[in-house]
Amino acid sequence: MTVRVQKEDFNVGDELSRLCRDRTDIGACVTFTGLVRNENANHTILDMTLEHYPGMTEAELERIEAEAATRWPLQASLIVHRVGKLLPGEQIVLVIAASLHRQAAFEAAQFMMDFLKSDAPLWKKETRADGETEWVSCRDSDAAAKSRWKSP
Amino acid sequence: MTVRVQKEDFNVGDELSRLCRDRTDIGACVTFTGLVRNENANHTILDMTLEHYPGMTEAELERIEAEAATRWPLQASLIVHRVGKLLPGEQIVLVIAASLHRQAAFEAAQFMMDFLKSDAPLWKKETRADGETEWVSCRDSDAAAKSRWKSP
Amino acid sequence: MKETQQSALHLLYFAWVREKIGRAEETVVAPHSVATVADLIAWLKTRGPEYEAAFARADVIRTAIDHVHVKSDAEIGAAREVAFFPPVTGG
Amino acid sequence: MKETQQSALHLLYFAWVREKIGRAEETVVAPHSVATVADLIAWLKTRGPEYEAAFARADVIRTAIDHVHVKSDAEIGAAREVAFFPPVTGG
Repeated sequence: MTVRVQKEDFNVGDELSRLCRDRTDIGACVTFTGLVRNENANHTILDMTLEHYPGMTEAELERIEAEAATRWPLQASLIVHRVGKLLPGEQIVLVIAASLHRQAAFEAAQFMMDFLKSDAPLWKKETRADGETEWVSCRDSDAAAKSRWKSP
Repeated sequence: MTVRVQKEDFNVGDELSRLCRDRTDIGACVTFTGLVRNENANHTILDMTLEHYPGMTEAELERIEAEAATRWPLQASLIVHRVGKLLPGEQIVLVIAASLHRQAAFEAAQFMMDFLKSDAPLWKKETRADGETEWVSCRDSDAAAKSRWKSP
Repeated sequence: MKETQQSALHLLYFAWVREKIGRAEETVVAPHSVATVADLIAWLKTRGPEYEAAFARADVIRTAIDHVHVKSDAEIGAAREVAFFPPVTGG
Repeated sequence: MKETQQSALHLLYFAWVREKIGRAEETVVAPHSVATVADLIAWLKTRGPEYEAAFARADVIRTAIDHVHVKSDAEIGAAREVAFFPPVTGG
């Protein structure tokens, strides 16, 4: 049960080893990594800057992780989100969920990502190939993704 | 698009880097790792031996991976399954799915695991704490997990 | 608008709300008549064209009181920090 | 049971099917009357108590012809390799 907001890159293998390696009580471990693509909504992206709300972002991520742990029996979990300027190909976010069985691990990881996308105070501003900078619009599909998780 | 059946352990971070690192066309990467637990159906497990059908196991994994690629736009995918004797805490299986968006990556990874569990010719025999060896029974929930993926 | 106690409030702005207002934070003393988030926004819009621009589409603005998401009818009460920002787009 | 051409068939057994029969593989020449997987299982069961034990619950046995899963009514036809095994439990 850890959350981190950081400028530095993360290493998925290292984080996964730290959480799951040699543990004999974990049957299934799911990782989700989000990456900066060089294209968004038909625009070529040169870079992306992530802004956050220090204090609240961490609090929201902790709330989301804790909520996941009440819904699924999680042996371990992690949320890492980067902030600052990122280039295409760079890693943005990492979510890990470990449980006894695969269904719980998959669902918990998806739940954390869906809620992070809707609730964690983070904003993306992209620099396009024409030099324009633009705040990324939220996607309707993210609200829909969150709404499928009914209260338990 | 790769499948491997091997005795050797794998490193999730290395595999993930090889597939996704510095690629600017991938937005979401999901990994699933299955581990040997020290307990199954209320028995303490000392070790587990994975038997497979050389040739057919690889063919089935390739078929499953190809089927996933017809259902979701996958930028990269991987299935690795270990065989031979494994101890609690050791890694058994790795599935990776990379796509533009998270929903596709999550669904493709789950799809590959559900079909692997139902169709790939692999069998587990466990050694229990009392010295008994027992072939693991298939779980009804695995058939149910597969059946939720209707034909496209 | 109900009467409430007048006290200093720390305001934070993020993303394009911050850019439109031209500052990241400020401390204000709102009039007694400001009881809810909606009241606070209405009052802020009287403070200049930059606030009017930032809150022109008040329905899309999200608000947090002391790090907790709230709706526009939430009471400000004894809040110390109120933040305004667009819909989030992380992940 | 339809008449089919008689030819050598490579049989493979896995997991507890292998253990009950006591061997991992063998080559057999089935009689002309053996046309389908079900026919082949019925004929194998006549070959000794170890086969009877392995195929006692024929409904749980899975079959693959030349690396492809098939049902018990599948024709053996020109198959080169037929494998029998329990429900799979990998992953």
